[in-house]
Amino acid sequence: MRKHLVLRVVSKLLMPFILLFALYVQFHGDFGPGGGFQAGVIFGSTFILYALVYGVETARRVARDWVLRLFMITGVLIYIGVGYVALFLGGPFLDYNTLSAHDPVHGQHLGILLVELGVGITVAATMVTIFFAFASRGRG
Amino acid sequence: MDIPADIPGLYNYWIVVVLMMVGFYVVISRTNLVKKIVGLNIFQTSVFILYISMGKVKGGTAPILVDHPVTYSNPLPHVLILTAIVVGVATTALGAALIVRIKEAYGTVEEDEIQAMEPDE
Amino acid sequence: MAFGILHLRNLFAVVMLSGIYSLLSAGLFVTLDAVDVAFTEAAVGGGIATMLMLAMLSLVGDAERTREGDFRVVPLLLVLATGALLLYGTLDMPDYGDANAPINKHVVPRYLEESGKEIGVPNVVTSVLASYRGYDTMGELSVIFTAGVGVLLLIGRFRRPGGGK
Amino acid sequence: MIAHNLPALQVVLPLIAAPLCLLLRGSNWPWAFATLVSWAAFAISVALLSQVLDSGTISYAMGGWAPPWGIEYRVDTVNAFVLLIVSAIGAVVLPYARVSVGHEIPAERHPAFFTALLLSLTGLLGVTITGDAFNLFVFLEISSLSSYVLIALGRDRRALTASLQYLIMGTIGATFIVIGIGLLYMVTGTLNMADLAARIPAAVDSRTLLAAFAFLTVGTTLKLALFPLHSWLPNAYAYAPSVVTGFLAATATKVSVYILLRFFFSVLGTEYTFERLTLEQLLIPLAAVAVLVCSTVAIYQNDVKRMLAYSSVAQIGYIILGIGFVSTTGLTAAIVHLFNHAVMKGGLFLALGCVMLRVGSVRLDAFAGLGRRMPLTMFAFVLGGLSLIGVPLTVGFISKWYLVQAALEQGAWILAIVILVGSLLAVIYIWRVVEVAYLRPPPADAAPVSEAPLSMLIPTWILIGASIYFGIDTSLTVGIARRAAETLLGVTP
Amino acid sequence: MSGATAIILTLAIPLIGAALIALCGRWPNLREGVTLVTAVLLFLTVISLVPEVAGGGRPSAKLIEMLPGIPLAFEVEPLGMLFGLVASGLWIVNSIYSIGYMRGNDEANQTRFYVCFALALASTMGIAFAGNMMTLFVFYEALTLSTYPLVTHKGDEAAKQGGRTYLGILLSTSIGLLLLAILWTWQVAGTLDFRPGGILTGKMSDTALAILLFLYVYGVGKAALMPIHRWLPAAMVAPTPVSALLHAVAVVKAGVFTVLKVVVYIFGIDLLRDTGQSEWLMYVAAASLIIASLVAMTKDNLKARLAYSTVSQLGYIVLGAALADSWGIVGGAMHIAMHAMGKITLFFCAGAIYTAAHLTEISDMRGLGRRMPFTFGAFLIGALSIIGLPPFGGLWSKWYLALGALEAHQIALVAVLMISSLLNIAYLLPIPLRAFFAKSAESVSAQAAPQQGIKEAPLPCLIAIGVTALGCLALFFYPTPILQLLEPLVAR
Repeated sequence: MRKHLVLRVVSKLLMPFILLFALYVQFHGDFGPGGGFQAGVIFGSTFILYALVYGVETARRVARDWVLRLFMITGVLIYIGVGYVALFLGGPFLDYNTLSAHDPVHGQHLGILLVELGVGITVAATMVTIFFAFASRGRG
Repeated sequence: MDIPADIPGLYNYWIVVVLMMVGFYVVISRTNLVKKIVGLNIFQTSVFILYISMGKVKGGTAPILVDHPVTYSNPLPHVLILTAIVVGVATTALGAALIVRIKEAYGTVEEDEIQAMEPDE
Repeated sequence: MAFGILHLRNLFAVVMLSGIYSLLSAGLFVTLDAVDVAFTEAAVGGGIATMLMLAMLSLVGDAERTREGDFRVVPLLLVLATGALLLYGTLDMPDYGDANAPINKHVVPRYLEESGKEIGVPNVVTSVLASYRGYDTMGELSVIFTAGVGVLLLIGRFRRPGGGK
Repeated sequence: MIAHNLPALQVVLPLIAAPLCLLLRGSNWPWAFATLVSWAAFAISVALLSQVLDSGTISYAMGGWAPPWGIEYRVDTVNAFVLLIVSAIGAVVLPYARVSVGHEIPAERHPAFFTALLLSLTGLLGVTITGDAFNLFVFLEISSLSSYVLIALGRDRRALTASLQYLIMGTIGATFIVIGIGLLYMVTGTLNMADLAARIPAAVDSRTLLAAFAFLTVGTTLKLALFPLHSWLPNAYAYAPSVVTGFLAATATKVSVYILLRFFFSVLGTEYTFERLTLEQLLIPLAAVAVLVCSTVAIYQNDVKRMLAYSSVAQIGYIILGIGFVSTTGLTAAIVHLFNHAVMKGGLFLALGCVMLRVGSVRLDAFAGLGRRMPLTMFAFVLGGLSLIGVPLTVGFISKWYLVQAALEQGAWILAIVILVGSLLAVIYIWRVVEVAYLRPPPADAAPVSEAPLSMLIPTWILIGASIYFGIDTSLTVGIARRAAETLLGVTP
Repeated sequence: MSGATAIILTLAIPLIGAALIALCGRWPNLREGVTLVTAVLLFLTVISLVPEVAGGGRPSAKLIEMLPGIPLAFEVEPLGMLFGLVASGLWIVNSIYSIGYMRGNDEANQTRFYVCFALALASTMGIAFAGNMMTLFVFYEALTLSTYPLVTHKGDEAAKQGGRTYLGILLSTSIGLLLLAILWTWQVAGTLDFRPGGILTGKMSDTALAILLFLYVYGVGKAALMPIHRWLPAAMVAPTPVSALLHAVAVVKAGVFTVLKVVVYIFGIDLLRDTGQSEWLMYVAAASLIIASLVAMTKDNLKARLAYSTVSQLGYIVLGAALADSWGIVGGAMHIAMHAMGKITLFFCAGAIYTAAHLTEISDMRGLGRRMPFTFGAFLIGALSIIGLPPFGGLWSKWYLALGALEAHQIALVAVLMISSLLNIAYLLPIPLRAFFAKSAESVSAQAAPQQGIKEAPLPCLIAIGVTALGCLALFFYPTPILQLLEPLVAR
């Protein structure tokens, strides 16, 4: 891979857009198709692309193992955390209505936004982690 | 019952069934572990199609609310399948990881060769 | 296509085929109004899963050893039996796309009618996914997480307590 | 606030604990944390059970969406009892884990290991408690995936193939269950179990329902390793780390049995399952064969863990037999055996874990002279074995008593005899070990072996002690089991 | 001391004893002291129950509701009383003897030996005083398991084989047949309590009764009714005190005791007599006792011969039960005591001979009597008592059995009894007689030369032997207490 200059440049150019697209999917999921999961996958795949082009070790330096793991965990925690917050606000688990004092619909919005975010983060991190795990297995 | 009458209404399901069975056959008949996993994928994917096709409503559109009234397809199966897809890929990932380890441990991914290597008790 | 997978010996091709297969099914999903699913299937089935497979193949080599008599009777019978059962089951299924099938009558209408007011998110799939059945999604997330942890445990690199990889 | 959120907490507590556990460093912290969580889960399950016992079924709407639109948690006597079993085993096994895991798993993987263990606990609890068919599948997958991983961590390389075999079988099973659920959904348009139960009678003639039923049956029987779909189980149990074997053997199949109960009795309904389709005519022969064949196979095993694994399959045969009788006594026997078998088999596997720790092998030859060198462990093993045989004053006897009684009620003499023959076979395979342990002198070159550490002996003995105690004072277990059976059969107590 | 507490104590004392023995295993003297004290205490406690029971009282105690409607409960009635007395009484003697024997042959694992012994006694007490069939079953199994380590005491290959047969037959019969019978009874009768007159009257068809009886009789493997007697000779690998325990004190007695209990309190004598469903059992028992005697004659190994003699003697007791009439039961019950006393003497002697001369084959014992007059004297007494000649206790039980046979108009059986007595003479008497009067072995064969310098067995053994021998004598002159005890069974 090291030699393909074109490939590297192109992908360098592409990457920001892909990331942007990912974010779009992430937050536009309410209106069009998409949502945390898809966004996460795309987000992750940019990294994977990066790794493919620049070599896994380089990519690993960009995204350290512990960072990835941290993200994996954070995502799940966000989701479950929302659930607990609802719990502490006196509603049943995951009841977003409680999230907003004045307007349940608003609460729903907030809740969905948060959990989708959680999903996105974890999915992305996990994808990359798994990929790295495979990719760097050969090199032991 | 008169099957002919049913056929037009059901062909979609039948295709699904055929796909499903191919995948299933790959899983249980192949000794190559990789193929087994791939077969598993096909098997699951065809199940997804089954779900989705049961959610289809003639003349319906994607279940994204718009102001002027239209008929929507059933969103629930979509949701379920989103989950199912994730589960599927998770399983695949694990299976793949296992296969890698097996390859390292045995040097092959052929089930029968592995069994030959282990004097089973 | 699927049959191809059954017969091909070269695992690389097999995997590629399965990737294309999922892309195709994604296309099918679109025609079935399941845009989200299509999206996901494309990204996951066509993308991630295939990539995983390839990564795996790069580690295990991609030639299935050719064997004689790999046509197995028992599995085939098993499969045919299952298939027959399913076909039998389909006979009483509501017609494809029938708007009056129970699944379109019982629970779902509420989603379609109320979710606008209750949740205010136009994409019903999202609202069902994240709110009505948000708990399922949490489970799904946990599944992903489990897979991640699992892969790490199996083939991940761990920093030895002594430091250094 | 806590009180009426217990159903949710039961599952989400270990669930949120899992990622947190991964954050912890070293191997003692994750262990301590996981242990605390498991105890909390146990406490919750006890509280739930008591709530159910005095105030009847609890329903909990996740996210505040009333069923059938949202996901419902529904706790009645049956699954409250199963929850108790699962969480109790978890709470006993985890303290045991520290030394055993420290010995069998490389240190740097401990946080992840305990995370996986917690996840599998979560999954099992979630499957048990949920009232939503699809949610059941999701949590089933959580537990399955984590158990594949846990099994694959065994030190023997055969653990890998065993795990993959389990993964493939398990996924097929799960997929079958999904198909079944999908078809059910197709017929009824709902996923909520109670709602399904209400709407299925309208569709009893539908072939689709029949197909759904068939898929559910095959799927669950695959998961619970009913003969002849048990091929994955012996290897999986034999090569997994001791702790994992102890935990899964005591819980996983039990939960699958619960799924079976739930679908057959609550969702599809006794009337449909057993009177229309007379499923028992399929189950009973299979179960009987399972008891005989697998007990016999167990006799010829040289790896004691494998031996016990086969005996587990046989024990599942007993449980299914009890279900097949479709009578209050039969179900009581089955449900009480869920508990009893969990306790005794858990204890036995933990004892094996002690042997593994000290001797480094659980092959039959490795037991030579252990009766003298690890007296407490081996005595625990003997007691557990007696319970497996069904000697009076042990839980095994209670189960056998009710099973045979159920058989006699229906005049099924053959089955009564099958059950007893099964326990005679158990005598043989247990005594093979006992003889080696007590009557064969240790090999001359054997390294000195000391007794296992207390942190492992105490949990082992808690389970063994329980398997004695509940064999003498059965009012609790049998009482609950009978109520559960009545709930399932819809008999008002 | 109230009956209930006494009953609990009879269980508690041996258990506590076992614990103490285990604790002070390091100091042999202390350990065996504890054993003796425990035995004596136990005996006294059992004695303390006698007056009440003899006075028609039925002291009872209930531990815990094991299964709904099936508690672990105890109730002392004459049969149990008698059995309890025999067992606990002989335990004292047996422990004295064991001390001598175990030390004389310096056996290994003596602590385990004494512990299991105490446990076995506890189980025996449980059987003796069991208030319902379930309780009896529980302790029956407990007895099997606690005696297994004793049977396999030596730990060599032979012991392992013997242990397998022992455990195999006893467990498989009890789980396979007895448990089934119990469950069936529960199914039919709805209770498992021992009630005078039985609990099955009018609840089953005659054939069903016959089958159930079959299940019970063969389920109780300990009764060693042919053809499931194999375990008894197999268990001969055990040290002699254990053989004494098996044959005289606890195990086989527990077996026949169970049979008696079942016949009297589950079926009820009247039921069996009226339906005549136990007739087949008479003939089986008769055959069993004749065949066993014949086999015994062919055995040259002393202990093996005694074992088969036991099998045949058990035949008497089962026969008494099968006769299902008052005298038969009395005779059977009595024979438990009489045979116990006689047979324990014989085994003690066999053990003494082994300890002193290390001889096991009868043919080697010619002339040995001159070296060990006391032992062989005692042997003679025991033999006579077993045969049933005056002035020894054995006479009475056979006498009542014969009466029972007559009452049941089974002349054939009377003949059987007579024949078997003759057989007894044929296989028991020669042993002491040869030992005394056949000219000493030196001149006959050189291999018996070690007889030079053989002295009597260690003192404790001799004491024990003396006691039991006297016991045989005493039982002849004072059978009345036993009769009085058994009176209620007869009185209707």
